[in-house]
Amino acid sequence: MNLADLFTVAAVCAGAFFFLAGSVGLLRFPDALTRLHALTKADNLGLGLVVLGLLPRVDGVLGGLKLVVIWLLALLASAAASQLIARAVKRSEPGA
Amino acid sequence: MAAVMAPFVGALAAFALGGRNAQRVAMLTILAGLGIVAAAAHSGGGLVYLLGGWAPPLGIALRADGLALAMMLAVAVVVLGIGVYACAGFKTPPGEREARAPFVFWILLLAIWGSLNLVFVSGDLFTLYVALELLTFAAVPLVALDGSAETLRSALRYMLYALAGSVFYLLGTMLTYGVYGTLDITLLGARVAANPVTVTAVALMTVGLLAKTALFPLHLWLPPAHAGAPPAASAVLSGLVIKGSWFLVIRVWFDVFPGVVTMPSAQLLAGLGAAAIIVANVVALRQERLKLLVAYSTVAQIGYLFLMFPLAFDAGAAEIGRGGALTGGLLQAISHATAKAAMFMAAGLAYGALGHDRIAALAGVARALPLTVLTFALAGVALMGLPPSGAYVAKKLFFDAAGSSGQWWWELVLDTGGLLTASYVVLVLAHALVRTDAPIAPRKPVPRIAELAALALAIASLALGFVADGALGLDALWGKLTLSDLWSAVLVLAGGAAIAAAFARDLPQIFGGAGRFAFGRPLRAAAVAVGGAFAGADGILRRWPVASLALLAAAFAFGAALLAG
Amino acid sequence: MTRDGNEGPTIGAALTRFLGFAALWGVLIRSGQPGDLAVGALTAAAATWASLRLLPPATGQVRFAVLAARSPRFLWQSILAGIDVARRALAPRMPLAAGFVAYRTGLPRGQARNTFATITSVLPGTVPVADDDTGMVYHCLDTGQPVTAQLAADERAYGKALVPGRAHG
Amino acid sequence: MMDTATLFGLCAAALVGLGLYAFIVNPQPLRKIIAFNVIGSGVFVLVGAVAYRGGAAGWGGDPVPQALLITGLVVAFCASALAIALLQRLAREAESVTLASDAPAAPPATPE
Amino acid sequence: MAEFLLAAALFVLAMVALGFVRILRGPGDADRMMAAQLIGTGGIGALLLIGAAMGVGPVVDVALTLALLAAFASVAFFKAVTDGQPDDTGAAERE
Amino acid sequence: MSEALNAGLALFVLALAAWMVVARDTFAAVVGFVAYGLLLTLVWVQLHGVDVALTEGAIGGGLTGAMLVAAAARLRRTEAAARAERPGWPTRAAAALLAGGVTAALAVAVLALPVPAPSLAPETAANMGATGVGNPITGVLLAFRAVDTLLETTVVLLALIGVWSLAPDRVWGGRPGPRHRADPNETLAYLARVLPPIGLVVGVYIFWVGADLPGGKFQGASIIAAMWLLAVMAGLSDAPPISRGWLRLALVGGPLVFIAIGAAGVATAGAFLAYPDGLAKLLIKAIEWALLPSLALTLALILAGVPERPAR
Repeated sequence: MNLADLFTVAAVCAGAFFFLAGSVGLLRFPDALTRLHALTKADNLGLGLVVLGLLPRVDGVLGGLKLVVIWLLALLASAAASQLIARAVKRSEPGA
Repeated sequence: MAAVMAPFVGALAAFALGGRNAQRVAMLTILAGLGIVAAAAHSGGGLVYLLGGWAPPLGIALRADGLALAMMLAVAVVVLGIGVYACAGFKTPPGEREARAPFVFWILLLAIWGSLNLVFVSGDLFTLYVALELLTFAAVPLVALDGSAETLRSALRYMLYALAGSVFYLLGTMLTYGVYGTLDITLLGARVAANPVTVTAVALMTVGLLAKTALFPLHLWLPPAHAGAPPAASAVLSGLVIKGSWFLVIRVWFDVFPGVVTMPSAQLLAGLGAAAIIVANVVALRQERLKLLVAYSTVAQIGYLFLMFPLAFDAGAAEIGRGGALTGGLLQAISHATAKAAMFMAAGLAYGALGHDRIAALAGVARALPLTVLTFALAGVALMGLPPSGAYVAKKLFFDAAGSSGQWWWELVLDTGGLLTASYVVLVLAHALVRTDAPIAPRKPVPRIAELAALALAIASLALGFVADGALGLDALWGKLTLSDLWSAVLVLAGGAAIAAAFARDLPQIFGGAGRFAFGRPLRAAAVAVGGAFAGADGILRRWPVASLALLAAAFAFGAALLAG
Repeated sequence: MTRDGNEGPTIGAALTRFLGFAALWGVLIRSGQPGDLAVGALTAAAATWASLRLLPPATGQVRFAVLAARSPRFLWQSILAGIDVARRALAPRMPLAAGFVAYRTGLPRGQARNTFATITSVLPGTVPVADDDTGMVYHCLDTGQPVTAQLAADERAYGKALVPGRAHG
Repeated sequence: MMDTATLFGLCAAALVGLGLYAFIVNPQPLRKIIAFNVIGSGVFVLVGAVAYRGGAAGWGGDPVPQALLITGLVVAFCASALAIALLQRLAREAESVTLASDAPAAPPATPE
Repeated sequence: MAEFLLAAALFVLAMVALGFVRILRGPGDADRMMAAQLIGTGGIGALLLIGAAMGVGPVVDVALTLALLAAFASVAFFKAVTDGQPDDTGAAERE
Repeated sequence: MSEALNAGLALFVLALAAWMVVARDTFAAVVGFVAYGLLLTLVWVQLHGVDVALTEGAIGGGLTGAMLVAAAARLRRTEAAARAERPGWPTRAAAALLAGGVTAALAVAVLALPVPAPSLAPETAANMGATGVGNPITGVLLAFRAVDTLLETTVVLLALIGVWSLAPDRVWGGRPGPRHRADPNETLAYLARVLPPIGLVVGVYIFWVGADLPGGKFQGASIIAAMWLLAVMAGLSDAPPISRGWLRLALVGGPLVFIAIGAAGVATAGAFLAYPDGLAKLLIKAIEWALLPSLALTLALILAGVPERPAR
């Protein structure tokens, strides 16, 4: 196992940890809006770390950039979706 | 190939040009297509066309055998008849650039035609699946063309049930590929052997196709769908669309899995057909509305189309084979396509003139619309299987096959069916022939061209007997019709009248007396009760959960029957 | 990004966006074949056209160079956000004091504020839930934290990259 | 342990069964459309398993069934779209959208 | 290494499934929408890991497609929930 | 490890399917379906069908999901009436029995599939050279079984006509779907301004690489259609009236070009849909380029729905 592999293992493990944290948050947090935090923040970081971990394994800079593009797109989608869901919640239950 | 593509190109062109041009393009395409089909039929069967030059199993072959050519020719004629008939009803109103119903109708008519041609000639099971879906997608909007809640519901029921059918068919197809590594019909025909996977595949494909054909008891969607559509659309749906999946059953049984299907499974198939004939005919007799009556008549006639399967079994080889029975089935189908299209057209004309189609209130129609009533009568005669109709020749062929294989009970079913058919035809005619004091004033003028188109199709159905007689060299009609044939025809009509008098819901005046006289009240009451029970059973069978359970149960029944062979 | 002249913004923005889309194409296709490049140029042109229609340059611009310069801060904050959630989720007592916080922003409604909202939705403890003329409303995991100060700091940091324009009509 | 094709083949069989059950008992038409999609996906997964078994010539799967799958997916999508359009139109025209039975346009076909 | 990546993919999937149980049960529709969002992010992660493990480059394109369409269901949900609500600025015209 | 992953996937898929069956609430079932579509994408990758995965991701996860979510929300008011019609336990038991029987029969069939499995892969490989393309799926879809693809484009078009046919007569020729409005300065509009151009690039990319790598016109067209729909839902764009001539032409253009090239094959290569030697790749690309806009437009309009508003 060389250095790059070690890096991959470390980053992917860290990513997996945040997926775990996100899911635990979903399980434990009390209402929709707090769960939304768990979803957007922890899982996006998890995905980011997975991407980071896979960077040394792709061929060429462009291949790595492609992965980053995917992460950014997922980030944008997640950010937009979380805001939309939050607004939907806020509208249906203004007091929440 | 041209015969398949021409309607599609026409449909695309009609779509692009839109408006009034859609109709013009459609009629031009119909004429051109008829020419192409006729030329193909003239050059004879046995054509094989490799699409893209790729041979199966990798490529797809089109095969225009005799069966396919006969069906294509018949369909082209019916499409022409319906097209002429619909010219008046589906015309873009003056002053409008484009109207919804005509635009949709003409495009879908062409699409249905193209899909049917494809079903007839395609030699590849998956292409056939796509063709079937094309057919469904084109047929469903026709059902809901008038946009009322009830027709929308019928269309949705039809669509979902048909989708279940196609999924079953696809499942069987893909299992077949998993075993034999090809989807080509000819290659499969040479390779298949009876084993559990193949049996599962055949059962699934058969039942899926039966659901799309609406063979009893899988007919939940047909009566309201066919009765609710505009008349020209009903003619298309009833005369043509169901023949697509029916034809595919033939392909699957005769060409793909001839060595796998067994006698018990064929008996089961025909048994369902017999049940369809008995139940649906009685229920038809009980209808208050003419279009529903004709729709139930279609359910019954579908039953006829499946009687040939056990008769086609070669007793010696214990294998299904082409022969007289298959020819008879084909004739039966063509005869029904023409006659039923004509009947729906006639019913539609009566509806248009009266503003309703209640059978009990048809009095005076015969005087107001003599041609229409004549059409109905002729189509009825054709459906009953009286000489010289195509159905008569078909019946002869069935009787021969039944006689040689000792399956006398199918003769009984055929005769009973003829009697029952006669009963409602007579009933409707009796209502229509009743004189009224004041002549009926049609609500809107009945287009003469439409009447003629319907009449032409009805006559075609009758004349089919002569054509078939000549083409097959049966020599059953010319000069061979004896007094006893005439006598039996009279018997059928009289028997039909008696049955009508016993079972019908409303009797016209001329029957009122006869009914009381001939049977007496208790008998009539019993008959009405029996009829009511049939109708009730039909209502239960057509409930969604029951019908879908029946679909699965039928699949198991076929699986068992296939294994039992 | 050029800002001079009347057509300047449009042409400049078009050029920038075209280059951006072309770069995206390059990243995706990873090939220098002439055919691939030609299709890429065509696609980038089409995408630029769509982009200019949907997002007129007059409604605000994003200085990508500035944003790129802020990316370490952004990444670090994302990590903090993840750790923050993980800490709260995994802690036995689950320290939560969730609630809404109103935030008055100097960014006008429109593209600039949308971009800011999108960025902050990934930052620790905040999810924007509403946005109107009076300001923005955030939902926070812990209202005990100095959320408003934090957001103000973020606005100073990222705001330089966001050139406000007129609001969308 | 089971090989991939068998595992997903059995999974497909179960999906078809689950979908069929829902197709029969669920009265809401939208659920029937979903059920149709589940049955369909079961069939498709079965095809996928068949294709996987046929992997040869350096390919992980037999390309012919995979190509058929793409066609099948598109057809299934079209079917769902048409059915949903019908259903929404029906919901606008009628109070109830269930399909358990039809009430024919004029007097019912069943006995009084 | 491939084994490790696949194991990581399995772990991510398991985590997604764990979160799923909670949110599919609701109570609100918004919670359920989050389930779809969750599997979007988790699915992309798992796909990338699988692709890297199998060495199949084009799998990345699948992840790309998913990432692009990840917000789609949520958008449809937002539209459906807010359509016709009084406080929706310029509520969609209903027929 | 791969086996464990497969088993986990299969379990997850089955659990989701079961959820869709038992969920009381239709919306809950629909969300389950969206997730299910995404999960199937993983299944296809595990079954070595990356092309299929792309299609599933674009159509199953994207388009169908969005369509169902919207429909479920609109149909909410019909829920109660439908729930009242839930069949009694005998029906449910019979359904469970029969559906279980089908599963059992299929399971037996799956286990009884022959070894070695029949395959057309070698035959495809042997003939790929003649097509000039590198992706075997594209070779099958546009050369060996081109007629299927041609018919499929017709199916899509027919579905559109079917959707249109549901329009009320008075608005025939009008615009599909409701006029969507959204706050132009809100998140939805923001997403709809930023994402579609990116999606367009990605869609064309997926389409363009389809000749040699997984991808193709259906996948690309679905992505582009989804992006356009996003702009429509945010009120930034509107569906054109369906009576427009250019629209009709654009819709049938692709299939007509396909048929024309196919018909030219009769003269130049001796069969419908045959390509002359050496020109195969060029013609296949021409067909795909013609089909892409037609398909994208057709799919988008199918999703836009039934015409509801007069043309003005």
